[in-house]
Amino acid sequence: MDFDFDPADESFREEVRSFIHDALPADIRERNVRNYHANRADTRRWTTILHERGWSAPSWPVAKGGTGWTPMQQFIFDEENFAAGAPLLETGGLKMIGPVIYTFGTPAQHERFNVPFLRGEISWGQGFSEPGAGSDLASLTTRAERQGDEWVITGHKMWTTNGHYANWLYLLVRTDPTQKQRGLSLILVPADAPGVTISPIIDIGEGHSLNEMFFDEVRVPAENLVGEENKGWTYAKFLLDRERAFSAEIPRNKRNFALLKQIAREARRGGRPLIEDGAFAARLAQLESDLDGLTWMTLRALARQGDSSWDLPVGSILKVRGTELQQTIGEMHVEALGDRGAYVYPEPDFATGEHHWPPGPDYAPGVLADFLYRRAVSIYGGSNEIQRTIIARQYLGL
Amino acid sequence: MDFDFDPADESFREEVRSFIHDALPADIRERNVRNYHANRADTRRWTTILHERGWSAPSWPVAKGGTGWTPMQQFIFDEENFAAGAPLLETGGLKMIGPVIYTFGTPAQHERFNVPFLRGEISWGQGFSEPGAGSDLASLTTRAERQGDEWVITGHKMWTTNGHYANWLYLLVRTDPTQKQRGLSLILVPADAPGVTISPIIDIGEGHSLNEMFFDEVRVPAENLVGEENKGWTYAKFLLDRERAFSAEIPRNKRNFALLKQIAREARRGGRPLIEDGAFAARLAQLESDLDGLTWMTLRALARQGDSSWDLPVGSILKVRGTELQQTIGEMHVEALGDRGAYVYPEPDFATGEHHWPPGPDYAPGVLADFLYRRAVSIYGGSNEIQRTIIARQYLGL
Amino acid sequence: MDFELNHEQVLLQDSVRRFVEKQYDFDTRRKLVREGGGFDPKHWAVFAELGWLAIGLPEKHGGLGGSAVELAIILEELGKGLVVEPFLPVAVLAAQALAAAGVTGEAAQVLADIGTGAARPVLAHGEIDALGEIAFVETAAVRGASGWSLTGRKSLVVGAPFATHYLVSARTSGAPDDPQGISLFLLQPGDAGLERIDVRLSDSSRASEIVLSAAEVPAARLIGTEGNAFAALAAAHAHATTLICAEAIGAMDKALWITRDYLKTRQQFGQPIGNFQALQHRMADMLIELELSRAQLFGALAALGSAPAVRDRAVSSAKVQIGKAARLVGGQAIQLHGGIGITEEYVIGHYFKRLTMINNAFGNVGYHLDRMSRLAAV
Amino acid sequence: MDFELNHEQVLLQDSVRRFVEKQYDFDTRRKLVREGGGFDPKHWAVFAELGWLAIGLPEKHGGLGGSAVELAIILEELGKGLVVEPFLPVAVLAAQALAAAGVTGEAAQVLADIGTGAARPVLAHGEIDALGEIAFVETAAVRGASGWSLTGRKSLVVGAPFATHYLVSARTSGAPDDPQGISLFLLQPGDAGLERIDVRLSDSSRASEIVLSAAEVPAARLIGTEGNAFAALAAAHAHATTLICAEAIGAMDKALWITRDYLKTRQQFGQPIGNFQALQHRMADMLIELELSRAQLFGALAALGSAPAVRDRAVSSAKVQIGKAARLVGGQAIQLHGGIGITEEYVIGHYFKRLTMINNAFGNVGYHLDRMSRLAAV
Repeated sequence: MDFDFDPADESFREEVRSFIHDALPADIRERNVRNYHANRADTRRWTTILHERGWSAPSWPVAKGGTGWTPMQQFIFDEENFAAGAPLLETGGLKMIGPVIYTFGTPAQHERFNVPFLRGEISWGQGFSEPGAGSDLASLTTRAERQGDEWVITGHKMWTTNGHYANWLYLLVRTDPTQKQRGLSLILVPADAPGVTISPIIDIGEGHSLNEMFFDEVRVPAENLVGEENKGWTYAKFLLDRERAFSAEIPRNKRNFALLKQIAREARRGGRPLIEDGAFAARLAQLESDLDGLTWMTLRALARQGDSSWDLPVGSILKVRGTELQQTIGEMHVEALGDRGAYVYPEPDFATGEHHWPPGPDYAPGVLADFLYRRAVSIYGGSNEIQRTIIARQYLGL
Repeated sequence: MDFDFDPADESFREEVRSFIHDALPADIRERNVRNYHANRADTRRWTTILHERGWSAPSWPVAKGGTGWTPMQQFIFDEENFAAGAPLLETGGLKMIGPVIYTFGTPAQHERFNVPFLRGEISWGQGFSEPGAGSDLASLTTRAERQGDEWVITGHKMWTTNGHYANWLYLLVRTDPTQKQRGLSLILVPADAPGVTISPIIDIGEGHSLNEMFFDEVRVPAENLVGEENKGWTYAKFLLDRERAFSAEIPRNKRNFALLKQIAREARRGGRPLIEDGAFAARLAQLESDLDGLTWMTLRALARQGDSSWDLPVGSILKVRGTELQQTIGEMHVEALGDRGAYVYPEPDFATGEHHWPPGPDYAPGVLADFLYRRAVSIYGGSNEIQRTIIARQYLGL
Repeated sequence: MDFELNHEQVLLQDSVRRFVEKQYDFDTRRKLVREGGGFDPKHWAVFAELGWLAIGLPEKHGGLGGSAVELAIILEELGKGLVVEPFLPVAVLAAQALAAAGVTGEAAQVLADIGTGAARPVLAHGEIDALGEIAFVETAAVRGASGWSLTGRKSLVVGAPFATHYLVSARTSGAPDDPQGISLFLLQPGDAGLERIDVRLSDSSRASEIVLSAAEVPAARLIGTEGNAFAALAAAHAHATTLICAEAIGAMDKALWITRDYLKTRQQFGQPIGNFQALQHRMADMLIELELSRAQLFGALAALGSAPAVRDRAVSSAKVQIGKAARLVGGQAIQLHGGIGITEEYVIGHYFKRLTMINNAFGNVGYHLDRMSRLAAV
Repeated sequence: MDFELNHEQVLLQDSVRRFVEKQYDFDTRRKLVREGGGFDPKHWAVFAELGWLAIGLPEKHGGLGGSAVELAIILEELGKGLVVEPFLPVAVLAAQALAAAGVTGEAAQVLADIGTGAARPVLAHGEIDALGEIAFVETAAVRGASGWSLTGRKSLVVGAPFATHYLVSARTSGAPDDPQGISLFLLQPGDAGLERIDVRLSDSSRASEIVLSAAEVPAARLIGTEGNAFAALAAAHAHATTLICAEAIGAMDKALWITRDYLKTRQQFGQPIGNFQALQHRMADMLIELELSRAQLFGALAALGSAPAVRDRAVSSAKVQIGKAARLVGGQAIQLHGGIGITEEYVIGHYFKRLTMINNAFGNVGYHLDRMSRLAAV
């Protein structure tokens, strides 16, 4: 056992921090640090900037155009990127369909999709969930039927993050109706294909990141199948396992906790700093402890990334507690903002930068919208109830 | 709606308080205020004293030798009795089998058992649970077979509170093996009958209140059956419903909360009074709020006692939260006692009054033992898990 | 002690319930908050017509002299419907402040006019650095030749965009957190030196920040006596805090049963998800919190007429419970719904938003725990 | 960064595990605490023989110079077995206090003798009114002709009934909570003016209160330099607090799996109760708390060599987590067992008792949250 940070990692952190500090456009930072939903133009610009530095795919191997970084380096990059207020890189392409393509797809698919993606040119939308299949993906009903050298797709997908920005979609569709999980395949669909309709889902934070997608006999060429037919479930699961160390969203929790401390230092109750209230300070300290635990568990998971002999359900643990922590911090943001915690600060017009905000401290806009939207984090990606069942059944053998 | 306390109730409270103040022997008080397990001699003496005042059965009608008090008066009596450090009256005879006998039994049974009970002469032991049937009473296996004009009983009962003091036992036994709940009957058994063995169960607080009982072909006369054969379950349930308003144990929670505040005022952390610590004070205030909620819900339930049209699962709610509160207060007792919270203060010898206690403040002895024993309260009488299921299924219709 | 509604109270409950069910369905409300600015004069007219606005007013001021129990009945039903019009700010908070301040003249007329709907005063008292502390007032009133000059800022004045009058608290003496030295003034929209910045709130209701820049107030518009407004403010807050608890109970009750119904119909893994024991127990916990909240509401209602220390302890205790419950019931109502729960289109998220706002209104859980400690230490 | 045990560490773990499994089953332990007074010299001889007592001592004092990681491995396994002999008080707390104080002469010999088992010193530092605050010392040492005179009372000196020496902290200057002015003295059983009142603890281990009534201590028995013991005490407490976390992890781990096995066998309502989803989710929460505790242990171990403020923040953070986890895992282990769980005969309640004691040892959750706040404010 050895708990010292590698000095090389520390200098890597300095390098990343310094690059982001210099390279991140101020207007992008200003928008993203507020936790409003990411905007495609910002993500694209930032991806392009990172691509010039060779950093647009931190989790990919060098041979595939990535950085070849260790899991720890990826984590450090994520922390620094988020802390600086840079947009998150696109999860769908970077961590989901991109690696599936270079691992299980054809070289031609990699050239066609991944290489432009690295330059920021492709935005992916994920089509997994359906109205009748939230946590229960095995019961997906969106069908893809093979007709000649085409797939014909009909169905209804839900909760597609940034679907309205997507130019390509990757869908988990049923290709064998006689099977459950083993009847699903991954198919790529152009967002502008005839028969595709993408409609916004506005969340309770009044933001638009989610979408639903309707497929009405949408036709795509046979070569848009990724990997083998009926193996879509296997690919999806393979990727989720790879990402388990990142499930607690430490970068987000850290930045939000820092914001909470800032608010608590500036907020007053009866004229006295809120942070000097013993009970409030104890709640802050409790969150700090929670964050420490999740951080060290994340570090441990990073050190064992790729070790399939390690059966601890670390992804489920980090997901459950990481999302709970996000929600608690958000609640306390709103609480500590006091009267201003009730005000709606609408998302600015990203094109013009204009906004119409009620009075309040500089850090207020974005807090409420984020707090409300983040009720979703304990639901999506396998609800926390599903995660607890996984822990109990698969690990504890109950 | 009218939330004023009835002035008559207030003067009743004064009358009770003053009587107990004058009548309660100091040595009984000293032992009982510490929350060690009750002692038969104390309970008997106190019952006799109350009997002389006509108060030994606060929940019984006058015609049966009780006080005829309203539910509110019964509650007030319980509060004052507990607050003063008087022993609890025997639940088994007072609230369980006694009322079953006078409601469903024969007048002869009432004369034989209840009348001496009112004078403190009978101590009852309950035989419901079994090793294989804790929460699942429908699966009881202790058998009573009719042979001529006798019942022959064989089986194993668990968790009999004060069974070691009992001179009579009331058992829920299987008289019809082809039925579940509807095959159970209530039968009375002398504790000294041949074939009865009563063994102590020592709890983790090192106290002895619980017992297990073995029945090896124990023979009792047929007339020891209470009410009708195979209706035992109905009688047991009937009584539990009657007692629902008392499920939060408000008198105990109030006295224990008062003790917690006393400890917190006297305890020091780094030389400063613990109660001045903001976070600790907030936890105390939270308990006070919890206690208020349970108290007002109890008052509401008292006002509607006997109203079977009221389907709110108030007994389950009070049981779940009342027991959780007991456990939290106990935890904080031990925590606030600090170093002395770890010391074992053994139960005194009740016969001689002798004890061998390590150093500590006057209020320390009894705290740890009670804290440990009270892990049981969320388990017995239908575990809190069972109560939640009852709420969800029976009231919420899930 | 009697926990049941009497005949008149049942009739009142029925009338509010009917209004909510017939005239305030979710689509109507959505339209109102999107296009109607969050206030429908027709609704207010109904409130007046059915006597709800007058019910809490003293008889000598033209009211019906009802108790807080009647107001609680109304608020619980309004809570079920997520009614956004400022009933509580006007008919409870401002009305109680006026009644407790012992008004005469113009202010007395305003009080009386609440009942008919002709006046809609709101209390402009809270300030950003108060965070629930009623005695904290930094807005200053300086005596001038013919009256007072007020300077300061009031935040989260709910209902102010629709108000006819503002009851503004300002300090005429003392330190910022001194209960002594607070006075109350009657102002109106359009008064010189008064700026109103309207804001939309997360529950879709409307409020304003009110900025006073040497606003001139004639001497006659001092309400009650100089420097002695704290008692009236505290009484008004005790009422409003209690009654927002009643509203929360209505909202929680509705959210709970909507969720129950959803659990019985939503299918996953081949069965209604309400079959899953972990969800059943969650629902049981929600019911427990709701019913304990109701119990605490009774406690607070019982204490409203008591001495301030007794009253405030009971009110804080109730608000603590309601805050805890609101968090659990609101949060879990969304969680148990899954994805649909976080959409603006669907009703359940709006209960969550209203419950979150109630939790932070009139002092959050932390404030009230602290106040309970302080009252216990006395 | 490497979270895996190396070869030597695996061997060490195996040896402690074997001892616990073969020589410390529950019946043996029960006999030991009932009839053996809670200390078996044969066990201590095993600890010495296998090098566990020497592992944490500096090499210059005859130790093996192992790190806290090795001690954590030992403590976790001892925690699984609920070992009651005072390994932690002697081989960690007292040993680290001596090592950090920079001992010479007699005290150095005591330190060296820990490793062989010849000496069993315990630290007599805590006082009733400290409740975790390390700097709080009211016991006074007054300088006399040939040395010092100590008066005061030390509480919960775990292992003192079996100790060969007492390292007594006393104030030679300063206010009761001043980190400056605390000195450390070496005393022994039988010293004049020293009274030991032995007590049995709820986890069946033994401790004493030590009452000092003008106890005369020769000048040579001052350990380190006058008034400067705080740093050593703080370092020793950081180690002991971290390592009691390791012990708690062992105890929680064992309690969790015992409960898991019980759930798979105990039948109610016609099936193993482990089938019930609400219980499954409870078990999942227990595992989550356990694994977060383990993660925090790593954090505390990593920080033991850092500057005091960094070290203490990490240690407090770990102790907060372990306290929260101990409460949940210990309490639910009993709850999920049902009635059997509260019997003295059965093992699970003893895990609960030990975990409760650990939660309150070296500062409870409230103390450590407060310390985190203070350290964050610096």
